[in-house]
Amino acid sequence: MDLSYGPEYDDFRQEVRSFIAKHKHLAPTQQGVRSPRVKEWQQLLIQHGYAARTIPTEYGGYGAEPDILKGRIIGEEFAAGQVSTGLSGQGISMLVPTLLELGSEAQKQEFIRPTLTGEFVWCQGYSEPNAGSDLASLRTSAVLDGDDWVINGSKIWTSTAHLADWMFCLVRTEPDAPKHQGISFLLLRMDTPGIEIRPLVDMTMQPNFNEVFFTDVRVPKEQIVGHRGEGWRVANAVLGHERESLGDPNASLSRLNRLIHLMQTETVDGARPMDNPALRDRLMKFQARVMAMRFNDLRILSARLNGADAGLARMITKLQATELRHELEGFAIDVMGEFGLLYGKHPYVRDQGSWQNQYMYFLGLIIGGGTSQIQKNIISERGLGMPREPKAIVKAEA
Amino acid sequence: MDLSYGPEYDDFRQEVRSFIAKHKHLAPTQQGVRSPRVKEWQQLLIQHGYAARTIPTEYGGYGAEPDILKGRIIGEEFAAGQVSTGLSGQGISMLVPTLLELGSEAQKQEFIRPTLTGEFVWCQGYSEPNAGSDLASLRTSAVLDGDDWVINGSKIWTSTAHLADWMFCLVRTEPDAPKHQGISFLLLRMDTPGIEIRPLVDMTMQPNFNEVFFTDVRVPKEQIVGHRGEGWRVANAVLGHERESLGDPNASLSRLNRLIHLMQTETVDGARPMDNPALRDRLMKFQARVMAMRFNDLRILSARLNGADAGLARMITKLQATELRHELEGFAIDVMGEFGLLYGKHPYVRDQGSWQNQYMYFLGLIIGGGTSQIQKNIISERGLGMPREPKAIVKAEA
Amino acid sequence: MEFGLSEEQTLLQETINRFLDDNAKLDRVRKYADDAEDVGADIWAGLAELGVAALLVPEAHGGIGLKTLDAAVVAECLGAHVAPAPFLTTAVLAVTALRTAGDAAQQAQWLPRIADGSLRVGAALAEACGARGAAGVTAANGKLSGTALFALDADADMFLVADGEQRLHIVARDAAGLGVNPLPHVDRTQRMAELTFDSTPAELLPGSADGEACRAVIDVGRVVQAADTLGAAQNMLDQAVDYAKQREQFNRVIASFQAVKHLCAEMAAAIEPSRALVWYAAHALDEVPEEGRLTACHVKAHLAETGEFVARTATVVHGGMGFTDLLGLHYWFKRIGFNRQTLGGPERVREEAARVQGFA
Amino acid sequence: MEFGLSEEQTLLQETINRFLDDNAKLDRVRKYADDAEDVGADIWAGLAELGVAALLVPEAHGGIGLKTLDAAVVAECLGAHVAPAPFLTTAVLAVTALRTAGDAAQQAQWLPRIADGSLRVGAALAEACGARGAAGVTAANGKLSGTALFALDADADMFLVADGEQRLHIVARDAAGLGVNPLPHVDRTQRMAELTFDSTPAELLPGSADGEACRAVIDVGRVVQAADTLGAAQNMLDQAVDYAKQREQFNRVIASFQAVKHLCAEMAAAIEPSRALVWYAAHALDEVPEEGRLTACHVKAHLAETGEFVARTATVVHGGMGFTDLLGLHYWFKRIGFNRQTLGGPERVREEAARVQGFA
Repeated sequence: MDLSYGPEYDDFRQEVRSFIAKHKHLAPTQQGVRSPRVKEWQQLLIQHGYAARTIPTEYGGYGAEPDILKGRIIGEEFAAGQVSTGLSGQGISMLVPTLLELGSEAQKQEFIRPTLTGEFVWCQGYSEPNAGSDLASLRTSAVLDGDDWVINGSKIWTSTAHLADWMFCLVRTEPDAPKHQGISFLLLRMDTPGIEIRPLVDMTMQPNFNEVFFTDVRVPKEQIVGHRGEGWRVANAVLGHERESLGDPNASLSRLNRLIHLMQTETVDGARPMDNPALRDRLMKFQARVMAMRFNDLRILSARLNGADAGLARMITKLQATELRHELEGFAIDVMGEFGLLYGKHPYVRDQGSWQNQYMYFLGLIIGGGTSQIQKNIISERGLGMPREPKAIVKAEA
Repeated sequence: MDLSYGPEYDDFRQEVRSFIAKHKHLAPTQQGVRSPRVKEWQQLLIQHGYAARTIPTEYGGYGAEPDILKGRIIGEEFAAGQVSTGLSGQGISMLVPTLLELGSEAQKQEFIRPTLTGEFVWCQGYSEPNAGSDLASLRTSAVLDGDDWVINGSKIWTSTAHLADWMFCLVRTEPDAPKHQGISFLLLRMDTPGIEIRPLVDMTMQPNFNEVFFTDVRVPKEQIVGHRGEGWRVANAVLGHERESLGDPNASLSRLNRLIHLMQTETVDGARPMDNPALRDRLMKFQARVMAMRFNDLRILSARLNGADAGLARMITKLQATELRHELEGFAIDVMGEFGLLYGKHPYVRDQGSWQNQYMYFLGLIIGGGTSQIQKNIISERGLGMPREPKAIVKAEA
Repeated sequence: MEFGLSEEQTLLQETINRFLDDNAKLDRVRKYADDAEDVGADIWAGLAELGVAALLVPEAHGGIGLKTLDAAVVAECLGAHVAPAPFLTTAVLAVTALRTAGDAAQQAQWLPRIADGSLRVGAALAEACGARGAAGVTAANGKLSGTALFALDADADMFLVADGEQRLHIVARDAAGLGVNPLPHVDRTQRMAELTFDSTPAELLPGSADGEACRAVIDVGRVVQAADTLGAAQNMLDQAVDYAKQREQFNRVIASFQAVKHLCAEMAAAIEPSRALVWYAAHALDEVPEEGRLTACHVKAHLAETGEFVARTATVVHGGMGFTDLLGLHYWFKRIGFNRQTLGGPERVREEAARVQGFA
Repeated sequence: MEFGLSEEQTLLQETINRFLDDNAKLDRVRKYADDAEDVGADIWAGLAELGVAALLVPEAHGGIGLKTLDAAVVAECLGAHVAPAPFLTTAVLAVTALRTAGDAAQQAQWLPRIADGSLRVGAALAEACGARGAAGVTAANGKLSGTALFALDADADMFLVADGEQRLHIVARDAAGLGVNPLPHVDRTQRMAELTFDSTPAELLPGSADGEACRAVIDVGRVVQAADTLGAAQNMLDQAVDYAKQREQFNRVIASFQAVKHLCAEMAAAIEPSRALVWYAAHALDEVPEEGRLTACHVKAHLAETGEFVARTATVVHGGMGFTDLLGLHYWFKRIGFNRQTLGGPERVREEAARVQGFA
């Protein structure tokens, strides 16, 4: 057990800190994918290797060797300095790695650099109203007509559709193939005629997502990544990564600390919630769970450093982390009582309503990206080697 | 809402109380199916209609009209007076109702009276090592050979096998029929050659159950109840009743009250557990659950009085009541700390070790009589109308 | 012996449900939720016409003179429909306060107007259930000063207000020095406001001097609110089961997956005993007074827990659709969340239950 | 950066597990459990030969001088095998006490004998973790009087005893006025006794005067005991999964039922973060002293909860076979239950965690 990063990394950490101290004044204070300040900041980060760090220089990245610890140090220091880590989003986190792995050289040349610089903003078109947990049953079709794919259907849960220049999406191109083999991975411009975007309000009452409808949308046939029918494999090349990112234990820790602050500052009948032993007992249970997930995360990190797979420790992360966060946020509402109900703009609202917001948002995350039920299937089948459910003979009676 | 039983029943309650006051000195203080005192007490109870109340006089019962409230009053008053309600056991609770409903006249004449008087003690032979939740897959076979059934196989969970004169059991008589239709319901003497009984120790370390092995056990062919292949239906005529009886809410209440006493009398560092707000909070949660189950039981009773089915309120009883009891007993162990671990004969053992014993025993009841998993299947399918699982095409890969 | 609803109560339930099915559909609820000017007058007027406002008002004052269990029946219907209606505040809390602590003149003045649906009364009792921060109201010479946070029904014509000694007062909405500041919160089907008092004229309910009336009002409020949660939870389960029977994934309706079935079974198993507890607690308040306060505490806390479990689980069964606004499932989720925190959160109420029994 | 076991620790784990696979099979455990005269000397001697007794003893005293994490590794193996062995008491609690609070002579006298497996030390610390009833020990003039309930390892050669001021003493088993009264309890793999003292000669560990040494001993005990629970829980999950893959009902192995799979997945999801917490808490005691006590409290309470959940759930997955003695699954169930209550139950330990942080 050695929790130090070693001298080389201590030096690197110092470098990062110096950079932040020196350039902090240039950092954007608000996210906004179109703001020049954000783009300039992103450019500066790439130059110094704090963004697009391991992307080859020929595609606009910094070209460093992958180094998990350096990546982590960058994240830690930028978080500690409360400084933006530059552009994020599904283009950078999902499409770029996908193209690097499976895109054609022309696609790499065309798409990676403008994505990294923020010129191309992307959204993801995977889920459909009838293809959620069972994503492979998606029905949006693309039919080759001359030199174009002609797309019809709809997508849901498309978070940045209204801001995006481009979409990467899964469509059914081989209707007669088995369902996983009939899918292709296409890239399309969001200003193509025939695309309609409708904001999708969720229980937080914010339009965090969109629905996107396609009517005879024509896309040049070369805008396919991989071959026809290979879309499922292309998409899955980077899907696993998304699930893990939902369970950031440092975010849980910072919420827990904020909650402790609340319990020491709010009062009920003149006493602090922290003075209530029943609430304190619940707090201690949460603290232990947050700790356990933090150390579980260190274990995963450590395995990755050794090129190993953390196995079950990794597989349970999404399930445990999202449920923990949902419950922790809900506990904070209990602590605050009626103050915990307040939501919207009002001076009495604690922490900008983030407790209610996150309580609901994390319920969404329990569901999204593989529901807890799907997670348990995965854990038991892949992690514990239990058999898949036998195939059904017939559709169940309704 | 009317929780009074009405004047007729108030009178009846007085009668029962008078009887108890007058005869209490005759009541046995220990259960023991062979003790003359127990049998005499049983006889006295039948004469007065406090046992075998609704069994026709021609079969040795008291012959009263069924009256759920009177039955309940008898139970309440005997419990309040801490007086034995006479013989119990699976012969009286399960076989007698089964014979009354589906037995031949000869069988009724032969078996009911001696069962009621305690001359015949019965055990039940349903479960097998490989037929638990899936009882209908039982394999113990009976083959007709001349005028006898010849039985081979084994039974498990046979609680009073070592005390019983007779067994009523399910055996497979039609090996080629669909599994529910190949079973017959037989009665057999436990002293028949070829029967071996082995005590089955459970996690409480007591031999609460037995295994029973049959090797070429010969049973006269007329000792079948119903026709060949009808055994599943015969057994199910009274099975439902057993499940409900596991969830006696008054027992939970009396355990809760005992626990409250403990929390007010034990001390830790000089303070009572009741003075610990975290434990008190847990206690209050249990009290609410116990209350809710008691009133749920009143609702079921009320429905039965009206000849109605309480539906979901009834179906959830076994699941909820066994889990509640297990958790309540476990909480008491937490309250007592190391005292809660003590088990066996020692002056320091609280309440004869009943908390540990019941903690484990109720875990057994969560499992037995239809595990919680099976209960949830039943609730969702029969109670909520959700479809059964589709049939599997093949056995799952191992 | 009859544990359950009488024929009259079942009829009442059917009547209210039918009215709400017609007049408080989800799109009507949405309209109320989205538009601050909509006070739901049509719904309340219709309910009042059916006798809902008059339910607990004695016949002598133009009411029907029914009991807490009847009010619980109505609340269950309202919760099931997430209906915006000042039932808890006007027809339950205010009526109970006036009956318990109002003098003859006060009763004669207000009860008939409540009964006919023309007077709507809010309730500022949060401080009596645990005063947050510096909130609190003092009374002197018929005037109130201070702040009552989290008053229920921001749109009321007058307010029932508990002061720091748990005496009850009636304050008109247009009283001098009264500020009514709406507080935005998650459950848009029930409106909450901060009330500020600056030597605001108020009428004391004289029978409330020892604080017992205030506690009795809270008791009945907790029971009726628990019934509202029960209705909301049952409806969420019903929606979840219906959705699971229609939604197909992996070529099966998801209702055929054991995991989904068991989630639904667990919800049912939580709800059924909760229903019995609601019925009994309501019954006990009127008929078994020695148990009334204890069961009122327990039903409040227990339904808060049942409600939370069902709200989460039913949403999960709905998958992504449960998280969106499309089906509006979140209105039930939030109603249950609101009921959990108001009139005393679960830890608080359990501690009261312990205190009632001399355990704390 | 390396969060996890080192190669040496993995090797240690394999060595101990192999030894226990061979020498502490379930039938050997049963023999110990059933026979009060069997003190498991063979198992302890074998473990001592592998260095287990000497693990935490400094090299200067004939030991190996390893750390808490190594002890946790061993405890996990012992828990997995429900092995009867005085590891926690002798090799962890007593060694820590002597190292922390013993003087040079005491260390020289006892540590080498512990290290070579010839001295077995029990631990009477229950009163320092919450004295039940009137139990308690007072010390005066080198003599102890009173009662220590729930001493761990009834078969020890001498006992580490905490007095009412949390000073630590060493008492020989044959000391005058010492009564050792075995207490029958559920977990027959670990023996517990009441110790009675009647002016019993005892040796004070001089470094324990301010009570800090006693608390340090309890800290390490809680961590190592949590590791024992972790091992037991992991083994129960493994057994459940294996059983489910073999057991057929309804023409399928029950491991193919979603309900069974999800129970197993939930166990795994509870165990994995618990393992990381055990490792960290063990590491912190030696290397991150400012966090050591807090994580020791949390790991004790958290593993108590994880253990309880897994013990119940794994038994349920086994169905009726889990309830019988046939597979012996209950030995694990009871070991987890024992570990939950000794050295501080979960509510108690959580309150200590709050106190460590100044929250209470």
